[in-house]
Parts: sequence; structure tokens; C-alpha cells
Amino acid sequence: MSTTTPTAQQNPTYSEAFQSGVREEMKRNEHIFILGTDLVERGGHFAQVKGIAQEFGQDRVKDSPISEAAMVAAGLGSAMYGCHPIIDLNFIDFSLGAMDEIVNQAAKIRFMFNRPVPIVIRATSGVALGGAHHCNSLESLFAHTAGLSVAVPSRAYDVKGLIKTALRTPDPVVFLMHKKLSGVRGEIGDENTLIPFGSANVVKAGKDAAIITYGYTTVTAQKAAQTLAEQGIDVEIIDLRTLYPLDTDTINETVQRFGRVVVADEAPMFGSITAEIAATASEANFKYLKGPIVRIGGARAPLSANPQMSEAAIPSVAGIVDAVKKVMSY
Amino acid sequence: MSTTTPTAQQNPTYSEAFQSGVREEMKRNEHIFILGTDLVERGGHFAQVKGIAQEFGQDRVKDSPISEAAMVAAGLGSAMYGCHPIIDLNFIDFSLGAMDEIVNQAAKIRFMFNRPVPIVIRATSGVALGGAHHCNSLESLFAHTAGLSVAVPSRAYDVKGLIKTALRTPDPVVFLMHKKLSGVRGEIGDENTLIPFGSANVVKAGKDAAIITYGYTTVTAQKAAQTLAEQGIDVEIIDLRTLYPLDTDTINETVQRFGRVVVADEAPMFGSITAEIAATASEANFKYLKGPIVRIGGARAPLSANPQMSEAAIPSVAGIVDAVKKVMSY
Amino acid sequence: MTTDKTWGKKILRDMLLIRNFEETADKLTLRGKVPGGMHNSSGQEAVAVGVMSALDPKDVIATTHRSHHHTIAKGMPVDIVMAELFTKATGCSGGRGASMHLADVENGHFGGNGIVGAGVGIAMGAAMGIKQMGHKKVAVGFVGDGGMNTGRTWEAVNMAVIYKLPFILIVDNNQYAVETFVERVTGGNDIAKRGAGFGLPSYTIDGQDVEEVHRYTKEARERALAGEGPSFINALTYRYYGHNVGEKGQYRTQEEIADWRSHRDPIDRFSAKLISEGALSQGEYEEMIASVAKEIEAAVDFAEKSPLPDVSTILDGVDSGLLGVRK
Amino acid sequence: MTTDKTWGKKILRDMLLIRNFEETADKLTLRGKVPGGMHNSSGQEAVAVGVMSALDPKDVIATTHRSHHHTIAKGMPVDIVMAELFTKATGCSGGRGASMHLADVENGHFGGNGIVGAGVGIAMGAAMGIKQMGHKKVAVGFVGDGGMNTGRTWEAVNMAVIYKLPFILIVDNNQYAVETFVERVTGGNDIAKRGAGFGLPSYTIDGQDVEEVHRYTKEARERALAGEGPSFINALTYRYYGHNVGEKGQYRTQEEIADWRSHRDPIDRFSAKLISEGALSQGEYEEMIASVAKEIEAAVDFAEKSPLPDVSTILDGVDSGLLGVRK
Ligand SMILES: Cc1ncc(C[n+]2csc(CCOP(=O)(O)OP(=O)(O)O)c2C)c(N)n1
Ligand SMILES: Cc1ncc(C[n+]2csc(CCOP(=O)(O)OP(=O)(O)O)c2C)c(N)n1
Ligand SMILES: [Mg+2]
Ligand SMILES: [Mg+2]
Repeated sequence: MSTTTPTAQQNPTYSEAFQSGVREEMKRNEHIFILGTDLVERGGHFAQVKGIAQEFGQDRVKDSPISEAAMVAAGLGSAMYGCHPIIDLNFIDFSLGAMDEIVNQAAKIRFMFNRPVPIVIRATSGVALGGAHHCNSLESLFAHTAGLSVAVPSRAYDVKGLIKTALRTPDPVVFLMHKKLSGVRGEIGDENTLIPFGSANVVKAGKDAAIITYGYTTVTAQKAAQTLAEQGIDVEIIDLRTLYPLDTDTINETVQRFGRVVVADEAPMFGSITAEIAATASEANFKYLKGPIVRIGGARAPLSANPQMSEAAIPSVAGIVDAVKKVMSY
Repeated sequence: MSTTTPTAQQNPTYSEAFQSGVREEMKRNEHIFILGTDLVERGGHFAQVKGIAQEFGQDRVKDSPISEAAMVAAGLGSAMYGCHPIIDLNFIDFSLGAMDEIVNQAAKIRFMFNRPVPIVIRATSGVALGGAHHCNSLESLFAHTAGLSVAVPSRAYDVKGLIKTALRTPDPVVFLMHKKLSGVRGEIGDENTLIPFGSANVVKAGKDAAIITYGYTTVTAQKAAQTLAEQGIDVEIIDLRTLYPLDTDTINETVQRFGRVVVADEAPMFGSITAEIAATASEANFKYLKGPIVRIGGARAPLSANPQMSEAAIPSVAGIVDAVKKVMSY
Repeated sequence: MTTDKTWGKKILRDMLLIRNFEETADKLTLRGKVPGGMHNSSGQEAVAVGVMSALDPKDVIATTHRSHHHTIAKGMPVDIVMAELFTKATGCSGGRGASMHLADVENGHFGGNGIVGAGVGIAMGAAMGIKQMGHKKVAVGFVGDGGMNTGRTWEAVNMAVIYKLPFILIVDNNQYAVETFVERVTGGNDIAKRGAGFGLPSYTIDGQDVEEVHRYTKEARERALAGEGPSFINALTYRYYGHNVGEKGQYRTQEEIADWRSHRDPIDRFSAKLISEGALSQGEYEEMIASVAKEIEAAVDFAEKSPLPDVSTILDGVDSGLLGVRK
Repeated sequence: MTTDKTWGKKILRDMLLIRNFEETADKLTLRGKVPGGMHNSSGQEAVAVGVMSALDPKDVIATTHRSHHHTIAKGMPVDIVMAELFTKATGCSGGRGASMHLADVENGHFGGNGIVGAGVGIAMGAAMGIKQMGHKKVAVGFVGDGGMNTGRTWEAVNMAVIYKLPFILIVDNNQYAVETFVERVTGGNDIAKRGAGFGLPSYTIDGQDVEEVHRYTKEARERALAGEGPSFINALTYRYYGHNVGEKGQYRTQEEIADWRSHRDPIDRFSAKLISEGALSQGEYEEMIASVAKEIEAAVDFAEKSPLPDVSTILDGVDSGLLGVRK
């Protein structure tokens, strides 16, 4: 757990924070390169690598054909060879075309062949516009896969600090950036600010109950906290920042301290990572629980392109407020 | 929940039970066909369709090139057109090459376009010999995907009854047969014995505690039950038979009755379906719990080809015995 | 060859309808009316209309993220298409799909797709279904030039060949995938040669000549119906607008766009031909343009006035519930 | 062309070593010594040895489920290979991999693979790494004829072409994928033509002629080092045994097998050539056979006597732990 307040440096967007971290690490390590579609001119769909090709050249930022399997394979083989590639899959939905390369190959090679596979698979994730093929929440699948780590930053500071860590570590990382956060500005750390994976961030301290969450739901939870505050309930919010490794120390400590815990995310709830968190935390801290850990998550349904339907399928401020009230009722 | 004892009919193997169910349904519905590698002569890697090509002809049993994405796409498009294909992926590990077709397409089309997609994706699954690329347990991933149902039969009777249901239902089903059970003989039902999805089977009644499980772990659990019986502990064993839909009635009733529950499977435990079961059952039945639901599952590691290492990575009889003793200690 | 007058007018009107639809929808998207945005197909009308005019209405298509033109050419009323773009309840997918997920499976439109290349496999599968059932139909899969580098495309092509499926693959080759020029990412730079390598009759054709597109498709369809298997048609075309509405990349020159627009526009070419052959008068042409405009206006009106989908339905239709107990 | 004597003997011995390894391992598998079984490459020695003899030891390879021959030809000592088949701690993958997952990444062997086609992508990636680092090496991806229908293969080929990677794809084309004859499932039935469609120099060659394999590989390697990009070599060969040990399918005739064995065996052909050219005496040949047998016997002995891996290590090496807190 960390409660570091970001040190002021500038006020870039969430996407620019990614650029900043990647730039610094590319200067440090000449073997980092980026491969993905439409990166050179466009700078990626979310401007996440804008200007980097111009600065580092097209040997280090490569425009790819639409070949997700080959992109990951290229990353994998070159990582085994000694490079540290960032494979930019644009939307995580497209990783479904590269699952063998990710799950069977990249994740397993260190274990099988004792060879590091330093590869970052970056993509936007989360529910936004775009409908069923652009809003999959696949994070629980990656977190379930031995050999992969999963970052799910919710603010500029964490994006930069986590990508820097990922780029200094010889392991495969799935780096998921939430679409709805791309333009959100925030402070970022300096060249030496690395955030270790498995360290949650206390977004807001509280004294009555806790919400454990990540990604965009951190924002929804903060809004819910305001509503709750007006009703006299002071809720703590934990942003996990990475789903594997999980910061189980902070989770356990939080469950023990409050005994009233909500776990929230926007992935379809059946089988989501919130189940892992709730099940493991309940098992480890049963006697501290004042009542069951309550989960809130996405509907078991594909996402619709219609914004109202899509909104209705994920946790709302009111939904989180209700969940917290439920744990407060114990 | 059902406790029907299979009515004697013959004593086929688990693989032959699949043949039997498929044969009967192929006679009933001329639009069922099977597509996969090496089905015609070899009858599939586990003899699961042995003789069917000879009986029904090569229009209805097709040998495929090694093109998992196209196999599922062929199934998907033809299912939308009105067929009821069985896509035989051989090992579920190979489904990683068809994930877009399964998760983005087959699972979502009914919701998006209001069109049924009656497709069965069959494969062997589970931990056995073969190592890292032949032992993935991907069931939690499929169960997490809205639009998919997942069958995980543990005995011949259930194989036949479930495949018959799958072949009469206009929805995508992932049908996972455990490699280590292929040759196990057992009774099967007759032409009219259909097992609804979402109905667990009480493999063994007990009075002290319950083990909720599925697939091969049902066998391990039965061995554990014997050891426990010798020590005076009478454990009930629930075989879920399908992971989606889950038989939540039986799960809730079991948790309420015993208050001492172990959930077990052999998938890597972090993020496995056992988390969903434990989390949801804890939340719904908290006041009945005598202590936390205990999970036992596979190691967070790729599977090794070495049989001892592979064995050590999944729940053993002793491990399940210990887990049950733990819940008995509350 | 002179063009049949009635046929020619129908073809021209379809292309005009698509063009007006796209230009109208583009503006509406900029005004925030189309959630998630859209991919404009202006310039590519001849591929859609040329192909569809050679098909039977009962033939099956499956397509891409850029599919308004295919969908309208396939016969979906423009008001239903527009309503779907607006994500209204009256849209073809009830507002669940928007621009990328137009479909009408009942009538052989097996859907646009958010995933590059996915429509090829779905159409191939439909062709397998057609063959299994012994029907006399074909299935057409549309894909962009970008989709030529996606493995799933070639798996599907191969499968169509070995099972001799009644399948036609149309590359709606507008030469760019987002901002990436086809020649930069396409090894060998000869797409039809790739098709030939997989053993099916493969052609690169002028996708701005609606009659050429029609002719090649018709022949492919005849081969398919005769049991001769699939065909591969790489239709060279061009999109006038950015990849998605609002995109203004620097990856191609204004001259290039102007050149395609002024010298190879499929509507201008075909209308000029009809007029020069006496099949169409200038007056008739202007009337046609006006009638198309009216139709699109009505579609916008329909879309605007249509109700939004009921959010309480978000769990409806995920599955049939018939497999067993659902809770 | 006459063969260099020293070189020829080395080549011949390598092929004999592989053949003896396979026949020995096959029997041991039937006796239950090889967990998970194995895929015998007997008959395919010339592809492995022909390719590897044209490479530098530091070049990279990545291969398939059937890779003993590639692995031995690449230079891994047979005792280490055999120990891995036995899943012993002394095996190249510490017993984690067995027959399908032989590897020695440090020495450029990027692994066998349980997934058809996966080695192609890995080798392509290695070639990208080589190019990024400015090294003078090549990476070779092996794949079977069955892997020609897997989409990932063609994605990787295309990527190698457009980035001009120092990559060579070798189709170890034994004409069957399990029980499926290549012609039944390969649209167009001309694998090199597919390669050509993706824009790289593509050849179908006699995979039973070790010198031909060597020559084509050498030329491909030279092109790659000269910055001319990848090459595609479809080497026709044959496997004498079933797909996996124990398999006795009816999908091919005994005559076909006998024909390949008696008329096109790569070892017989090459030894006869060396003897006829006076580069090898019958006595030397017999000595060679005997020395190979001894080497394999010793390997079996080593494997038998080696310890099993420590089961307490099953969680070791999944990741580095460096990313952060691990619990
Ligand atoms: C598998 C996959 N990868 C990437 C994308 C993102 N994407 C959407 S459209 C597109 C370009 C497609 O180009 P092309 O196939 O030529 O079609 P066009 O847009 O030109 O009609 C890309 C990369 C996607 N939708 N699916
Ligand atoms: C993606 C995938 N699909 C299916 C299999 C099962 N399988 C293993 S080997 C094999 C046949 C491969 O044939 P080929 O590529 O010709 O290689 P060969 O066995 O002849 O060396 C198949 C289908 C697999 N391992 N991976
Ligand atoms: Mg294009
Ligand atoms: Mg083969």
C-alpha cells in the first residue's frame, strides 16, 4: 500500500503520462521498441505514443499490419532475443486474436525455458462507446493466467509510474488503460518515480467502510463517496492499480480494519477478478467480517452501442452507494 | 439439483457416451454436423466420434485443416444459417487460436442481432500428460463470457445427457471433456435422458461438510471422502456438471445445510471459477457459514510435462482431506 | 457494352442513396448524433452496389466496420440504418450495434463487425451452411485491404477452397487501413496473387466501375452455384473521407483525394455513361438526386423521432434460457 | 557436384544420430519411458541437417511438436535431449517440457512448441530482435505442412516480408498432419505459391536431398544477411512412423511408406553418394553407425540415471518477482 501524493511536475493527460514514461525508458534502454497499428503518424488511437516516432525514429516505433497474433509473436521472439518491446494492441478486444501468443507462449516461456520474456502488451480497455467488440473487460482472464501481470492504472501518475516499472522488469505485462480516462489530467512523477506492481493506492481515506476497486470504477467510487459523505458515511477507497500481483497486504489490512467491504469493477461480475478478491479476502479474514463482502460489477451481457444501455450495464454511483449502505447495515 | 441414479443401459466409456449422445441427436436433427481434425478415420484423438463418419457420411463429419479460427467461424456462420455444428477443437488449448470467434462473435450474436447461434465447441480439457500447451484449464474464462454456457461432465451418464441437451438448444455451448476420464466406463441414459444445464449432481450424500467441485476433481474428492470416512467425517460431494449456468439453488442449499464448504477444482486457483462460487455463495449465505468457505485449486504456474510435477500442481486427495478438516475445525 | 436502362437507373440511384446517406450521417456524427462515431464509405459505392446487384436478395453477406454501403445496397431501408446509427430502438439491431454492427440475419445480412477480418469467416461459415442444406445460394464476405494481413482471413479462404463452398470474398480495397497505406504493410503487394496462392480464381478489378464489379461478381456467383467453389475479388477503390469521422490525417495528399474524386468517381462515371448512352436525361438525373435527398431526409427524421431502447432490456437475449435453470 | 569429405561425414553422422535417436526413443516410449509420448521424425533427417549445416551456431531456430531432429542437428547433446524426453531434471527444460518442448534459448534454440504454427511467429520475432540489435544472424522457423493452414503462419510471414527481417521459413513437409493428407486440406495444393503470394522468394525442394536443403538454406541465409529479407522453403519429406508413437492409422498404404523408405531415404542416398565418390568406405560407414549407436546408448543411460525434477519447484520461475510485491 502506498499513500504517496504525486509530486507536482506538470499536468499531462493520462495518455501523455504514458508517453512520458515510455520516452524516459526508451532513452534509458535502447532495446525498447513499440509495435502497433498507426503509431508513427497518428501516435496511436489515443495519442498514447504521439511524437515518439518523430523523436526516436521508425526503427523504434513501427507501424504494423493488422496482425495481432504476429504482433505479439514479434514481441515475444524479440523479447526472448533481448529486446523489450511494447506491443500496442490498440483495444484489448483485439487481443482475442493473439491469445495463443499471449497465454500459451509469452506467459509460459520463462517457466518452461528459463528465459525472461520482457514484453509489455498495451491496450485500452473498459466500457465506453463502441459496443460489443470494443468494450470487453478481459482483465480477469489475464490475471488468471500464470506468468502474466496486469496493470490497470486509474490516473496519470500511476500510468507513468507503472509503465516505467514494467519497462524495467523482465516479465510479460498486460497494461490496460481505460478509454474514458485518456484525457484526464493529473500530476505525474519524475524520472525516478517507479510504482511497484502489487501496491494499491489509498485514493481516499475513510473510517466507516471500504471500497476496493480499480480503473474507471475508482472515479465512480469517488463520486459515490461524496454522496455517502453527505449522508454521514465516510468510505475509504482502495485503487488496486495492478490485478496481478494483487496487494493482498493492503486488502487484508483493509478488510480487517473495516469488516465492511465492497469490491467493485465494471467487468461482467460472474467470474470477474472481484470474485477472486472477495473469496480470498473472506477466507483469510473471516473473523473480522461484520457481514459478507459485497460485490458490484457489470451485467452478464455484451455491451451495447447505445450509451444509455451501456451505462446501465456497469456500476453506477447509486449502485455503489447502495452497496456501501448494505455493508453499513451489518 | 438431481440425484437420479443412471438407469442401466450399457457400460460405455466416457468417450463412447459422447458418441452415443451425438449419434442419437444426429439421427433426430439432420442439420447437426461435426467439424474438426482427424475425425473421419481416426474418430478424433479420444475416439469421441469413432464410427460416426462411417455411419453418417463425410458431409456430416468433416476433417478440417488445422485452422481453429476458421473452424469456429465455420460453425458460427453455419449456425446462424440454421445448422447445429459441433466444432471439435481436440484440446481446449487450441481454442486460444479461435478466441475472437468464440468470445467476440459466437457469444455475442444472439444479443446483438437477435439470432440464435446453436453451436457446440467440444474439446478435451484438464490436467493430464502433455505439458504446458495441452493442459490449460480455460473454463473460468468461458464461464465469465456472457453468451456462453460451459459443460464439464465427470462421468459417461452426464456426457451423454448434457451433449443431448446442448444439441437441442439454440445457444453456444463450450463442452469440456476431461482427458483423464476418457476411458472410464459408466452407465448412460436412454434416448430421452436429457440433463438440463445448471443442475448439479449429488455424487455422494454426506452429513458433516460439503465439497463443491466438477470434472476430474470429482474423482479426487470421492477418494478424499473415503479417507475422511475412515476418520469419521461424512462429506457430501456436489458435481456441478455445468459452470454456466451454475446450479445456485443447490449451491445455496448446500452452504445453508452444512455451513462448512470446500470448493475445489484443478484450474490455477487465482481467478478460477471456484472464486465466483465461493464469493457469491458467501455473500448470499453468510449467516449460515460456520467459517469461511475454503478453496483448493491448481498452482499458479504452467503445467509441466513431468508427471510428478504436474500432479503436484493440482489438488491431491490429501489436500482435499486437509481442506475438509479445516472446515470441520470451525 | 451499353447498359440496360432500367437496371442502370436502379444502380445509379442506389449509389446516390449511399453517397447521400454517408455525407448526411457524417455531418450528423460531427453533431454528436451517432454514438461511437462511424466510418464513411463515400467513394466506395460501386463495390457495394456492383456486388449486391449481382446477388440474389436471399444470398448472404457478412461485412466489416465500414458497412453502410454494403447494408444499403443489400436492401436495408435507410431509415432503419440511420436509426441504428442513432442507436435507437427502431434500428436494425435495436440500438445495440450502431454503425459497426448493422445486421438483418433473417434477410441474409450476417452483420458488420468490429473485428477486422471476422466477417470473412462468418460468410464462409454461412456458405458451409448453404452447402450443408443443399440450397442454391452464395455467401459473400467483405473485407478491407487491412484485413488481408489478418490470419483468420486466410484460414477462412483455405477452408472455402477445400470444401468448395459457394463463397465469394470481396476485398473492398480502399488502399488504406486507418492511416496505413496498403503497400507499406502488404508483403508482395499483390493481393490477388495471395488469393491465387490459396487456389481460388482471384482477380484485381476496377472497383470504381460498377459494371465491372457486377460482372465479376456475377461470374463468381455462377461458378459457386455450379459447384466450382469460391472466388476472390480484389476491388480497387478509394475512400474520400478519413478513416473515421473527424479524422484528418496527413498520410495522404489532398491531390490524391482530388484525383480520385474528379477522375474516378463511380457515380460520376456511371451517370455520365448512362447519359451518353441516352439511358438517362440530365433532368431525370437531377430528379433522382432530389428524390434520394428526400429519402435520406425522411430517414433522419425517422431516426430522430424514434425512441431510445429501453435500458431495462440490457440482459435480454444473451441466451435462450433453454439450456436449463437460469437464475 | 562432389561433396566435401569432412563435411559429408559430419552431415551423414548427424543424420544417423537422429535416426538412431528416434528409433531408440520410439521403443522407449512404447515402454512408457517418455511421459506424454513423442513424435518420431525418422525419414525427415535431411531437412533438419541440411538446414542446420547452412546456419551459424548462433543463428536462432524455433520449431514444432516434432523437433528432435531439429534439436539434435542444432547441436544439443543427445543425452540432454533424451533426458528431457524422460522429463528428468537434467533435460534441457528440466523435465518441464518433454518431447514437444525442447529448447536452449541461450544457444539459439527458441523451442519446440505444442501449438501448430507458433514457432514461426517466435522465429519471426527473433529475427526482428536480430534486426533491432543490428546483429548478423538469421532466425529460422520450422513448421509442418499442417501449419500451412494456420492463420498465424501467414501473419508472421507477411510481417517478415514487410520489415525485411532476416528470417527463413522451412516447411518440414512430410505430407501428413496427423492422418490428414496435405492435398485434402491445402487449397491450391502448392505451398510455395502461397509463399510467393506473400512476396518472398519461395521454393519447393527435395527434402530428402540433404545437399539441396543445405544449398537453398545457405542462399536464403545470404539474402537475409544482405538485407534482402526472408525466404520460404517448402521441403518435401516423409515420416516413416505414425504421427505419434503407437499410432497405426489406415490413412496411407504400406507401399507408400516402403517406397519412400527404399527409394528416397535421405541417409541411404547420401551415404551411397559419399561411398560412390570415395569420400567414405563401407568400413568407415559401419564404424560410424556403431559409434552413433554407442552415443545413443550412453544417452539412454544418462537419461535413465538422471534424477527426476524436485516437485517442490513447481512454482519456481513463473515470473521474476521483480515487478513488485509477491506473496
Ligand atoms: C482485429 C482488429 N484489429 C484492429 C482493429 C482496429 N481497426 C479498425 S478498422 C481498422 C482499419 C481497417 O482497414 P481495412 O481493413 O483496410 O478497412 P477500411 O477501414 O479501409 O474499410 C483497424 C486497424 C480492429 N477493429 N480489429
Ligand atoms: C493449434 C493446434 N491445433 C491442433 C494441434 C494438434 N496437432 C498436433 S500435431 C498436429 C499435426 C501437425 O501437422 P504438421 O504441421 O504437418 O506437422 P507434422 O506432425 O507432420 O510434423 C496437430 C493437428 C496443435 N498442436 N495445435
Ligand atoms: Mg482499407
Ligand atoms: Mg506434416
